[in-house]
Amino acid sequence: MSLIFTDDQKSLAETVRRFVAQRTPLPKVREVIGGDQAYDQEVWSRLAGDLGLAGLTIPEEYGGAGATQADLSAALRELGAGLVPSPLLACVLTAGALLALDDEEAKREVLPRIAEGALVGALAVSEPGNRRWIPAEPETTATGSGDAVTLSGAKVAVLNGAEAGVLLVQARGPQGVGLYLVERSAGGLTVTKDEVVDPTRSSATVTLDGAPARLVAGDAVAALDRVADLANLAIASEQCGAMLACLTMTTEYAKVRYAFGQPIGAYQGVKHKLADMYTLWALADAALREATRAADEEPAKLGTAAAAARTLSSPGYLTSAKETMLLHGGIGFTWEHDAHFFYKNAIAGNVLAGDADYQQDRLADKLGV
Amino acid sequence: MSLIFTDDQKSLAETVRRFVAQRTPLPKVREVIGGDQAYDQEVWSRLAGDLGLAGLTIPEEYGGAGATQADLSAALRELGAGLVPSPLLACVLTAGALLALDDEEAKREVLPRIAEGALVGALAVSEPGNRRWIPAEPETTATGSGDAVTLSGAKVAVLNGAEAGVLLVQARGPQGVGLYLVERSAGGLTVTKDEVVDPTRSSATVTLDGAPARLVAGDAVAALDRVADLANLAIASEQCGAMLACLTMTTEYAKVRYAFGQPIGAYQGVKHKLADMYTLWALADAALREATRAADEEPAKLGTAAAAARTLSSPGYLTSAKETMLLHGGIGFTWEHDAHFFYKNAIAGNVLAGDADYQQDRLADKLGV
Amino acid sequence: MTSIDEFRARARAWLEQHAKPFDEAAGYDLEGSAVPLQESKRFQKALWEAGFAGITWPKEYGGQGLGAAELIAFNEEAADFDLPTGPFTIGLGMPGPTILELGTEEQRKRYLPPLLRGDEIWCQLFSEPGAGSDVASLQTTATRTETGWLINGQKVWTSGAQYSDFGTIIARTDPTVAKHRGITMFIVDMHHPGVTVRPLVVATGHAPFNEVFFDDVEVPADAVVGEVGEGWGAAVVMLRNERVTIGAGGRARSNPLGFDSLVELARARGLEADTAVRRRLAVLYARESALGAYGRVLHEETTAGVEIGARGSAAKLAGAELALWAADLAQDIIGSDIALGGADLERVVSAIVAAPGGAVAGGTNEIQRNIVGERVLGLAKDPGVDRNTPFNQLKLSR
Amino acid sequence: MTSIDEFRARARAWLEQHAKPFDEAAGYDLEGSAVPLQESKRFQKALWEAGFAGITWPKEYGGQGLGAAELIAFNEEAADFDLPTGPFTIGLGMPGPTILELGTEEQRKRYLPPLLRGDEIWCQLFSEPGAGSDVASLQTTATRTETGWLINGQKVWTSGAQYSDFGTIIARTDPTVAKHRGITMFIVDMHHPGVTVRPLVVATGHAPFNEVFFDDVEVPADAVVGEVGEGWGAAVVMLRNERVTIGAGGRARSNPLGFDSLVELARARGLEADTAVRRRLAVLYARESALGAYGRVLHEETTAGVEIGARGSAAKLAGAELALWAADLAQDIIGSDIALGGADLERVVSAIVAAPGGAVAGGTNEIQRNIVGERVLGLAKDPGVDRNTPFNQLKLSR
Repeated sequence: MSLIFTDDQKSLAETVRRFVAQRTPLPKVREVIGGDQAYDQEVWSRLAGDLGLAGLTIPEEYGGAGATQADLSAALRELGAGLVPSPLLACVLTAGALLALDDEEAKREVLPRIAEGALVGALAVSEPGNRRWIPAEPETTATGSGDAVTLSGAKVAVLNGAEAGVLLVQARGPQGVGLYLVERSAGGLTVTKDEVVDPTRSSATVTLDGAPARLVAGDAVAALDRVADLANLAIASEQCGAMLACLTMTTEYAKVRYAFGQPIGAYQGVKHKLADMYTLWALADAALREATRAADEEPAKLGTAAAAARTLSSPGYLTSAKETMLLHGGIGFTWEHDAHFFYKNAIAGNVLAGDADYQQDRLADKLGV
Repeated sequence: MSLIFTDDQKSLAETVRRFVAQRTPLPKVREVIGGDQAYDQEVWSRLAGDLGLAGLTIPEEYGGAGATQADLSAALRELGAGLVPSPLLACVLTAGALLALDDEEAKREVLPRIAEGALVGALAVSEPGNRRWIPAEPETTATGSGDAVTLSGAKVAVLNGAEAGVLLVQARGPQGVGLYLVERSAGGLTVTKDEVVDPTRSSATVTLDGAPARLVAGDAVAALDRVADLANLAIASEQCGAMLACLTMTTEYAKVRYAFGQPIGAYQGVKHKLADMYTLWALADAALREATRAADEEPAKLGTAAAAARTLSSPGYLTSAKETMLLHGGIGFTWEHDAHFFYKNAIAGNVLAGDADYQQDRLADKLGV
Repeated sequence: MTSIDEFRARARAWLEQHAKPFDEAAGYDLEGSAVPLQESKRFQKALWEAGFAGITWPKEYGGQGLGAAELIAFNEEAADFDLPTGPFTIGLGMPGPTILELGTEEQRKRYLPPLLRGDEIWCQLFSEPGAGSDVASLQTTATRTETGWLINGQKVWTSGAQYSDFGTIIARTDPTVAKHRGITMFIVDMHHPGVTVRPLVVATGHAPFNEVFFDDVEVPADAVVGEVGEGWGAAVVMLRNERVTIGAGGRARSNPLGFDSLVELARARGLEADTAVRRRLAVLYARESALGAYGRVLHEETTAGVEIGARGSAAKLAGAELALWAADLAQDIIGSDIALGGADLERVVSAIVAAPGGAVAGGTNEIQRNIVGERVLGLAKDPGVDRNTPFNQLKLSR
Repeated sequence: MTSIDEFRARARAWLEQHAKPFDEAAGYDLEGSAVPLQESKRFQKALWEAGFAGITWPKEYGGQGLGAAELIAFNEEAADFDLPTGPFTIGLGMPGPTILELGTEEQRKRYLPPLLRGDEIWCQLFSEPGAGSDVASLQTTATRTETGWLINGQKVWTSGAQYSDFGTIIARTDPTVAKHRGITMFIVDMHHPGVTVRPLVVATGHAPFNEVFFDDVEVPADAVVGEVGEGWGAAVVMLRNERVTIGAGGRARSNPLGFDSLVELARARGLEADTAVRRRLAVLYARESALGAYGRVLHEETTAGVEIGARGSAAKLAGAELALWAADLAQDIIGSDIALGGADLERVVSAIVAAPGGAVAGGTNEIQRNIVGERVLGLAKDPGVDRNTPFNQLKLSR
């Protein structure tokens, strides 16, 4: 496999792009995020079911399509470019964690339902007052054993926590740190939707007060490390798509907006900023291609490559979205223009599943520096 | 007193500028630094004597002119703009340290000779393997007492150490950290001239092996804090002058150099970089004016204001010098062009008397952050 | 005691009695219109009655006929107070001085005293959606009628339009000449039925500005400010005032992206001892205080009779860049909670979202860099910019 | 085993026997001319005799007549060795392919075989002191004589001129037409007495380039490469090759400002546990590896038949910016010792001093940004740039 898209990947990307343009273009996204739902349920059903994105990288034996990370990345770029609200990222991380654990029963129970889009899974790891996305030593505790395990503690920034049917919760139990399945309907579980900067993503604060839970067998630390890699791949994919959308939007504007008798793109002040945006995108995009290639071909290199891609895509997108606002002038600052949605998405995306310090520290660790 | 130059300061600056243009223009500087002297002895005699710069801020009772820090700053800007090699900075710091101590005999002995340009003083504080400009706990030790004190240890990056007649050395003695006078001719003293990046400054490595010394009475810690402020003022002054020289040189070039039928300064790619250089200079310059004003009017604010000025001038100059090379294109990279001398001066100046981390930490301390 | 000192003491005493001390926490106004209008009008009237409105304006138009020294003294004292004069800022800073300089005797007599007395509020109507930085390419037209002019078009970014009584508007009166030469400035009655004001919602979700639509708005012949076809010169003077105002900025302490605010933010988040954060805060302090010092340098030079030219643009540019830089620092201090819009973070998050807008208001950074490059450094003008093409042959934005 | 695999195995075996393995520490060459010339010529001859020189060039001109796959295979194997072929890089990369494409049959027969065999060394002579980024505004002239042309002028930034036998030069043959149309390319004998080569000392104190002066240098009529007046087209092809070469960069490990080197530097200075330094090293790794991946993407697209157009300029730009960024990091790692030019720091300090020069070589960042903006993004060309003005009416640098 190579760094450039296969014909299948091109075709998948094209299908998703067409779906986004027809069913959930930005004016439609505005309506959705203006309402009280985190995402358009019908759009999600179609994405999950017809387009098969919810189970794309889930193995066939668990009801998925068994596709590659590069395939998923191709689809996520298009969703990122369209700022499409959906619980796909939350599902990818939850499924990825389960797949990295060794609990056949839990896999058979949860994965097929995620793959068909019938169940949203959410990963609950971050805790209040701890700046690390995944705490090394969570304060949330698991007590009891067997069928009588309960969790107590608090989790923050739980992506799609309010929409999830099942939560995968990191907690400290008698045998150390583990991952626990908690049903949304469990007693002692309180989920409060957060006020968020980026209206295209929904997150929640979760409190567990003796909530019944089930330990998922397997190495939780290794599974969460895998999840961090998958998060980097997925977020970098969305961000590369969104960066390209910002670049395209601003380039088009620079061709049709005139000042002093010239299209503004003729002025180096604008032209050079767009060239820098292009370069930021091109490098983040190349790093992402290398990361998905590693995921599918050289898993040992995935951690480093995915962290490197994310280390470029998040600040690169933030810069690009900011420049998109700046280069559009006053118009780019109006609510009516889409630029601010990208900017807010970039601000929130920059810290999603670990802020810049977290990512850089993790990359340095993986590099052995 | 205000932030803008008085008529006296304008006239002093004009005198120094004329002297530099006539006696030590850049082609002359090239000759000097190509030779084996750290500076042109005759130029220094004139600067120290005729122009009175060596004793400018030394009180009249010790043979100086008792002028203000703002006066000295006005003169130093011109020397910085001309990259004039001289031991003025070393003398200013040595005299400043002595003035902040309480040793009347030492002052009467050393200051008048510095003021008349007959003696170069050098401050020896930094030590090998310690990244702080002024170590909190020096490894250099002073033993004995009274007339029988000797120093042992090593000092690095001693500005004009090889040209100095007297060294003021920080060392740990029986009563704590003190400053000690060591004659250049003292036994046990070895001074080795450093190979340096910036040929306009001379520094030396100094080893002391039981070198006879004399403790200067007074609070060495307070005196060295004062010296750090004076260093920030002096270096920021030189750097603001040099930044302006870079800006002027590059602006002139952008007016006469043509590409694609236009002077290159007509292109925003060049114009906007020059505007940024202007802005960097304007802010560093304003911060410096505020710092000299504080030095002369509100000494309690000097530390913060001088550190703030230096925190802008050093990286601002480094950026300006680098842009000077870049905007001159290939020509700016030739030995024949002066740009690289400014760039090297900026590289070395950025860490002179404390690198960026040291300066920022010190500023944060003074701000109580 | 000099007369200035006396004036200052009198101002101080009056302010202490009538004005609220500056409240740092309340100082940041997300909507730009927090002060009730009637309170504002009452205060302006009281200010005028006490002799502190129009300090340097001539007495015959309601001013005090004093000098710049008195004005500076008053402003220095007033900086410690929170004056509810927001709605009058534009009228007193832009249309007022322009009418004073270019208006007819009738215009001055009619409009300046009610402005100083707090009876009438003004706005200025320059920007258009299709013009942006190239303000002179405006497309709003004023066509002659038998009794005056008929104005049609759209303006945007108009602060205070919703409560203004009058506005100064520039419109195209001759499309056959070069764009700068076919513009005329008018006084327009904002209560005319053809004027529609619509709030303009910005990225933060607030609406600090308006769009204003002109649909066959008649103005009389004597509404022209200055000469017909010479509106651009008047506009340039006004815009220069605007740039200085924006560049100068407010009190740093009321700025949620200022040094004091970010130090507090860092402390609240337990980062006061983080080496990297401390260093960046030190740099923030250095940049912020240098910007203040630069403003004082320009101020002192102006006072000393030195022409500061376009150097205010460097301050505007530096201020915009600093706000964007501080927004990055604030994000890093907040860390992952930046995604949450909780109440304790609302002010700073709003400021982060608004930072790009602030950089654009009053001229983009690119425009400021052009001004500094050309007017301060004397570099050649952008190639290909043709100032002599008749407006109706120019290429314009859609 | 395919024929490619066989070729690769044969290349590997030959290289292992004849070439030195790549030595990381010795890989950085401050002077750009460290290899003794005779050794270099001997090695090139051996390479040719073994069938590894001119792999894709036709057999009738001394090449091997093989395909791109063999060339890539050889280059991949060769990357592990330190081939002393530096003096031939330019000839094989620029003048050679151009003569192959545009030269006459006589020129190909005369010049290509000795180049491949290591008998003759070439340089290229494009840049001029007055031209810079605007290469086509060159002022070196070639005027017709009875038997050929007379060349006068000055070139600069010429690598290897001091030991070259021939050079390709572009000169102005018609100043009355637009600048791009009055240029012709010639083959010039560098041993002609009118040619003076002077080493060009750069900021680091080294002299990796030359200035070359042409004083009434006669070349015969058949020295023209391509057609008279069409030298610019030939030059553009050569410059594109140059940009790709520069953008691709050398082995990261031999770069004193590369990730591996700066990690070592940080360790040597006891900063391996410094949080800020570790984070910046992580970012350096990300940027450096992304640049490598971008090069591979472009390479794969080229192989797949996708036109990469001017995207190589983005790589050049990113590489230049990265080097400047890494130079800042290196300075901060070194701290106050950066002022000292001690032996252990010489390589890295030289690289820091040279970083701005590297950014300029092969086209400034501004030129690369223009190329990306116009040719990749399709933005309008700079206003006012007149490509049709006759050369002798153009404004030029002094």
